[in-house]
Amino acid sequence: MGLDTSRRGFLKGGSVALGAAALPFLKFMPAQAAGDDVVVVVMGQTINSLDLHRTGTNRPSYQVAVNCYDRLVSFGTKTMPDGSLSYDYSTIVPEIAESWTVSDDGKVLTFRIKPEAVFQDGSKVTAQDVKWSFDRAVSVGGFPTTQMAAGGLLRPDQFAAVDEATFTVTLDKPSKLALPDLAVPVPFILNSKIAKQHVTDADPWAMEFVHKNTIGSGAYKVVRWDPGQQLVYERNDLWTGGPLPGAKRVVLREVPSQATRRALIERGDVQMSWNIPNKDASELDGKVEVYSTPIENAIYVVSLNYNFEPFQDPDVRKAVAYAIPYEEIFKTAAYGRGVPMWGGSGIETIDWPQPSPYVFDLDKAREHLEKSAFAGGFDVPFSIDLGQSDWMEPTALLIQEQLAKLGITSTIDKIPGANWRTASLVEKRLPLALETFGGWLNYPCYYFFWAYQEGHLFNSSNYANPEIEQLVAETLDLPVEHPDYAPKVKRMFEIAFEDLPRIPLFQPALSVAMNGATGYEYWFHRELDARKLAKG
Amino acid sequence: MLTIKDLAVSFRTRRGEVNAVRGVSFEVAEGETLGIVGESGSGKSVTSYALMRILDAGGRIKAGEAVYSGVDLKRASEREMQGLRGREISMIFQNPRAALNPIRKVGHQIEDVLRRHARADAQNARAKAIEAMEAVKIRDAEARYDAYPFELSGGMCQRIVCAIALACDPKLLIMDEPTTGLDITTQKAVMELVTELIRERSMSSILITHDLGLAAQYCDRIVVMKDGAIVEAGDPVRLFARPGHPYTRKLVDATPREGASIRELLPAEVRTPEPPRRISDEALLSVRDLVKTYAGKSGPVHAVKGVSFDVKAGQSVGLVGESGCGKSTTSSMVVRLLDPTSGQILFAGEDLAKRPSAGFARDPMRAKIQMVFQDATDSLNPRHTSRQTIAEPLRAMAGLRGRARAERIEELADLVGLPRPLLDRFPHQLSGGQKARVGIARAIAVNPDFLVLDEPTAALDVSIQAIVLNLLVDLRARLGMSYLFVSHDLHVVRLLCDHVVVMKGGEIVEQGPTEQVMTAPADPYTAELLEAAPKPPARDAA
Amino acid sequence: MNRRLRAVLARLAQALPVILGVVLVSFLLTRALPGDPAAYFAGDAADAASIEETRVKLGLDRSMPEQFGLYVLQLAQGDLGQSLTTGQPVVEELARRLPASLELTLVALLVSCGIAVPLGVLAATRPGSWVDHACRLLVTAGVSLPTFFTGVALIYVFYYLTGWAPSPLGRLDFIYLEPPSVTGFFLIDAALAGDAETWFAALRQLILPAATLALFTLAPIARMTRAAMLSALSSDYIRTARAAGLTSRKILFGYAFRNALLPVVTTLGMVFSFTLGANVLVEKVFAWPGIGSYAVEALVASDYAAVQGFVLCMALLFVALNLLIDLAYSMIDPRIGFDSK
Amino acid sequence: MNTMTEIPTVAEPQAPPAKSKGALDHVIYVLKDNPVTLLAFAMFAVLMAAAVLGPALVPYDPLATNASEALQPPSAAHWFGTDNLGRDVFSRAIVATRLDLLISVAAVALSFVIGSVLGAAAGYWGGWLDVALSRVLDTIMAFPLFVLAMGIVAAMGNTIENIVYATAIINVPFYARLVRAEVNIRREAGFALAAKLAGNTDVRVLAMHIFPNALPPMMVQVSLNLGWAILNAAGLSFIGLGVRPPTAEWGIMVAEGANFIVSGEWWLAIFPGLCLMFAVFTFNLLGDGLRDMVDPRRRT
Repeated sequence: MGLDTSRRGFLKGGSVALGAAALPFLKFMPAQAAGDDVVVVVMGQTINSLDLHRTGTNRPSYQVAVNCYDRLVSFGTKTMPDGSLSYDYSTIVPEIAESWTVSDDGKVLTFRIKPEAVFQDGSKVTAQDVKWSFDRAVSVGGFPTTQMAAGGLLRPDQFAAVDEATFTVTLDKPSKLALPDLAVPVPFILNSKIAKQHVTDADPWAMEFVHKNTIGSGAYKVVRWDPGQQLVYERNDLWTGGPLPGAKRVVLREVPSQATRRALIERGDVQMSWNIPNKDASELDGKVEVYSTPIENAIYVVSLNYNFEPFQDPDVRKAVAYAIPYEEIFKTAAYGRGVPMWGGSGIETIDWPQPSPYVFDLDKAREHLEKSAFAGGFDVPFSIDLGQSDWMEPTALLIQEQLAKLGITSTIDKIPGANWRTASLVEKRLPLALETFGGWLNYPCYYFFWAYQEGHLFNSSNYANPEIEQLVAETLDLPVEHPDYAPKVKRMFEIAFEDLPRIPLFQPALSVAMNGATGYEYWFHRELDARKLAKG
Repeated sequence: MLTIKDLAVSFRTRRGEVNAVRGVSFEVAEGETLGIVGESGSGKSVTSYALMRILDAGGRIKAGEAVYSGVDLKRASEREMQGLRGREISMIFQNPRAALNPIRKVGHQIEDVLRRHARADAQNARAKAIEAMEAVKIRDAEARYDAYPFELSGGMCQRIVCAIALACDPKLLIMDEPTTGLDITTQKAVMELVTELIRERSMSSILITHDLGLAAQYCDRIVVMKDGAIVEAGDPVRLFARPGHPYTRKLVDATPREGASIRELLPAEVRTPEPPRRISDEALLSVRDLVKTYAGKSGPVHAVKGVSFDVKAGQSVGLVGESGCGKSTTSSMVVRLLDPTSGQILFAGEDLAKRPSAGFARDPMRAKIQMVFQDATDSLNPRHTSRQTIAEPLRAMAGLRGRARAERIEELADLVGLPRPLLDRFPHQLSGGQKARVGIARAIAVNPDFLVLDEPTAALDVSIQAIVLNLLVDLRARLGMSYLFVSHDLHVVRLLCDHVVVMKGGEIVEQGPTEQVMTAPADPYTAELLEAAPKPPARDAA
Repeated sequence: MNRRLRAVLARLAQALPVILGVVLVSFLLTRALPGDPAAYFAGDAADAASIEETRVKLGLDRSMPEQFGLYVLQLAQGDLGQSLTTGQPVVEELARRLPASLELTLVALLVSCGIAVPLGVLAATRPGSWVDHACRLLVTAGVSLPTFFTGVALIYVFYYLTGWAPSPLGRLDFIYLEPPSVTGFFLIDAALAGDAETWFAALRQLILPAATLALFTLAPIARMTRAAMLSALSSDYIRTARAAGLTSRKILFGYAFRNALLPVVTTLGMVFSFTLGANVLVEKVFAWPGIGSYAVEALVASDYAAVQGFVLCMALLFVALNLLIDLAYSMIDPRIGFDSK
Repeated sequence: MNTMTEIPTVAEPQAPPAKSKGALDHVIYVLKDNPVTLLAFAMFAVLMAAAVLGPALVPYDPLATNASEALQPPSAAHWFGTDNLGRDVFSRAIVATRLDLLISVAAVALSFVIGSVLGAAAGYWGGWLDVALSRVLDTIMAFPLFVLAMGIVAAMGNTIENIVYATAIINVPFYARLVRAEVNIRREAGFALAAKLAGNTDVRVLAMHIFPNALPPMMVQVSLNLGWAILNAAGLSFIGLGVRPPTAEWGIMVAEGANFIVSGEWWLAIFPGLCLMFAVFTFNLLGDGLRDMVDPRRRT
């Protein structure tokens, strides 16, 4: 491994309090020495790459891009009603860029790079680095390229390094999504000088090297990575993207067993447990710090597949919507963490998600089913993701039970991870399934773009409605302040609630438990941002 | 030297207490050899284990006394007993190969004893062990020291067992069936060696055996045991000449010996004249140049190297030899369980060697040639009752069903003298003699012309052997069968057979009429075999 | 010695078809796994085109025989491919994780033998007594519980409630540093480095998972020890030894036990390979970075290279283990010539 | 038959009436003979009762949820408490008996049959058949068995049948090897040769004479495997490849309940765990008794 994993190197970056002379004899870090500036975080998932751009990099690994790299800009921070921190979608703040301007036609964005900005090796961050990094993001294919495209960033020729400190992005058409899309983890800036040393013909973007090494200017560098076990961040004291983190080192341990994670945080042996189950969140609340933040632009839904004959009947869909015991699901699957998405009293705002008009009412459900061509009920497989069974299984069971009362017999089918995406999103062949999608960019139109447009990835119901297609196309690039925006979006909501390809259940919450550390910040990408973490 | 008084031994089993020895008393004087004779289950071995205090788990001395040179063997602590065993009293066992630790060098096993009794220390143990081996006439003891039991012959193993027993110069040697499991010539060599050593060292000894003849030959005094008690004691000549107890008499009668006819093995009360039979001049079976070669690890193994002999209709032919001589392989080929490598098996004019053994089960000739197996226990399916066992050939070859079969089974049971109620018992619920009868009934069920008897009495007590042999004689006459009698025991062969074939190393060394071979053996090997058999003293004409 | 070497080679040659079979079956099995790895690894927001791109990149667009051929070719060069879930070369990953699994399994078996063998001997010397029955009930109870359940229960009691055990965080608490890697076995490496603290720390981490596994493996070992000891103790040569006045100790351990070792060694081998495979669950509970947890993750993600690599690695271990058992056999029992099998 | 000599019968017990030696008497005898076996069979009877009558006996519908009663500790109303959906753990644990027994019995029966046929053929005829089978078995054994089972279930889908198949496949080598060895040592046994002499074909000798005698040692393996099959299914459930919810099955209940232990809801895992343990324990103890029952030599 290219990382500096030698014991001495690890220690050198470690406890400053200890004299270097003592170090070779030190076989372990005494609790006190380890205590003050080391924050230990546990999570259930695995980090499989240090490079977000790589094919196959999983979601938990995105945090490396956040913590070890900078982007041009970032979102601001706001304090939530409960006192916790959250990113602020409404403000864009500098990260590696000092300032930026948007041309009058909205097509050219010009960034000035902070003169003091340096990479972790001390070299200056230049526009060429940015250009190389952006080229990389749009060229490697897969998720990073797709995400870049969402902001209208499609080709290398759109990016230009004017001089060492000036960088421009030229859009094909103005879009409100462009600037926010530069603040997501994907367009992170690599040290192109180092990267280029590792470029080969077969590997023009130094994927192999970046996969195992962090070469950014971010708040941390990875000093140790044992895949499947742990990742150790160490503070980069040269960081210019924001105030230096309080924690000198952040140790991220992967602990697959949920019960073990809970025991660890409860006993205070770790300072943070990432993405804890709702049940633990509700029970640990009070014993340790628990932050449950409703995930923006995300809903847990029941997806009814339009390719499945009974669900082509609107009355059947409504019957299902009325047969869902929302309250119970929210209680037993979400343990009250999150925001209810049922029993809405009408579409007043353009907030998304917002409650649907449906409630649990078996009589109404029966009425609707009677009206349909499937009054006698039918059989349908009910698919859930094995990896998300903590909430999906109880939810599915509760729905199954009520559907049975209508004569709709469902069998629950747990699908393992590899197959889940294929079956639900790619092949879109699951007649009845639980689904979850959250848009990174917090606009309703963005959500509809992914989840309601024909053929799009998260439209697992094969839903197709020309009016929706039209409305999404019109609103996607429209600024929110535009007078046409609100009516069009409301109309989308109306159609969505009437057609019901996705029946909203609740808005999930991301829960994190802290015991002896501070500085948790919620991000739309739902991964750990360690840049404000401190012990205490 | 050793005094046993009213010794009683019992075993705790799941079905309650079993009294194996009930009140046995005897003495062994210094320099004396005492024989304890009895059939299986008579308690003779248990008695010796009891006085060594090495009874199996659950066994205990219930009552009585055992005193050895002033030491109360019953009350001595286990520690004291351990000091006594091997040093004062030693023991040698039957089946010498099993009696040695299979994974320890024999030299080390001797050393263990020497060092246990402080006859040697780490430095001189090897030398002393080799000395002990030399004492039991092991040649090249140096080399044998490093051998494992499986690398040695049975006789050699018994010598090692002797070396272990005698290494510490005990005063009393107990021999528990020391010759069982050995070939007849080896038996003799071992017995000679042991008696010589006993004499040299003027030890006392106890010889435990089922063979009255053997005991008579080597012992000064004999006690006869039955059902855990002594029925008679006395000096061998007297016992043979005038057995006092009916049981002793029965044993003496049943012991095959020179000059006695087969009927004379039976108690006088039940003796009947031997039925007459007719021996035809024509050969029923002609074996010609029969060869069996196996592919071994290091080259081919020649088990049978071209044997030829005839069996005439109505004749009984004995096939005699020691283990490994090829007699069993020959008989297996004759009964068509094994395909010969070459040669002919002419039966009633047809060459059966041409018909592969694999399909012979369906051959009409199958019913003509049957076999009685050596080990009655092994040859009866443990899951089948006697009735089911006898029914098998009737079902498969005679095609009998229902009533007809049931009747035939009972008829056969009567024929072999098996009480009908025993037909519904499983083999383990039958005695050895009864099992032998079931095996015979099965073999004769389909009226075969030719019966191969593969040591049918080898596992039986002598009294039972006498009965079974006589049964075979009766059946032969009654059913007009020819026998091929495979045995290692010339004396038994003599009783039953008209003609003897002696095999050694896969070849026939001698064959001819029984009387001729027995009285004037042409081959030295035959003579050696005859010589090796124990010679019991004469029985007084009753 | 030369003969022995030849025998070892012959044994290895015999194992070749097994290895080939494992390679083929594992290949077919992974391809039969549901799901489209291309879709899985193309990422969350991938569209059809990028999935296709991923597919080509992973070589999954080729025909099955072609894929198999490539796989075998790679294997021949010692390349097990790259795991997609962890993004590491499978060889490296296995090399790092195997010692963890082996260390856990070996320590567990050591503990298990330390308890089960004496129990078995004890039971065999007193068959039918209350000691015998108690042993039987105890070991049967141990094997009657699923390991993941035992594991969680042990964590709950010894870590969560009493705090006696260290946090179940893999092989070393994070405040300790891995000893310099020589064998990959922390206990050995730490000992080599003369580092007592790390050694104890590694041991402390091992106690609970090893106990969990040990509890599960007590039964077969104890059963076999008991049976083998019973049959050895009832052998003729034991009577000879007793009649020769050897001490009970010598008879029990020098004679009976050594003979009873044979079947026990066989059982141990079977238990070892079984346990190594069944580690999966324990590793998951204790966040143990072994190959078992690796395999489970890989299987769920249809990570072909990782699953195949894991299976192959286990098969090679199995072959090596059998060879080792045979060697042990021929060492214990002179009757079994090494080449006679 | 005046020449016949009576075998002395002094030392032998008189033959009891023939017809009374039925199989039932033998079973009763074996039970009486060994208290542990009696206990095991009593426990087995309890299991069977739960399997057969369970659904009729339980106080609650094992599938009915009741969110207002979720996660209740054991009480008079809910003996084993309730789970996170308010389902009665006692009812679920009892109802699960049938499925768990079904899975293990079916899997073991399947591997028993396949393993026996393969092993018996290889052991009896030997030769290339034996060599080929040995290699195939070695190949299966060379797989980490639990992972193989996982792979099979993952590949074929997690239905009860597939769990049964997977469990059966990984057990086949054990039976095949055992039967092979048992048949091999009896191939040349006297009674097998005698059966051939009695005009039985090889197949019949194998099936009717040799194989039945291999049964007693196999019974021990069967009973051990029955327990092991349940554990295996439970392990699969723990990974998430078990039976489908909401079906009640001990393994799933323990696996899911294990996550609740740390939060203090111990009853979710403990009670199904105890049921599981009870069943496996029963099967493990049953072995010796079963062996005695199929072993005629144990008949008196």
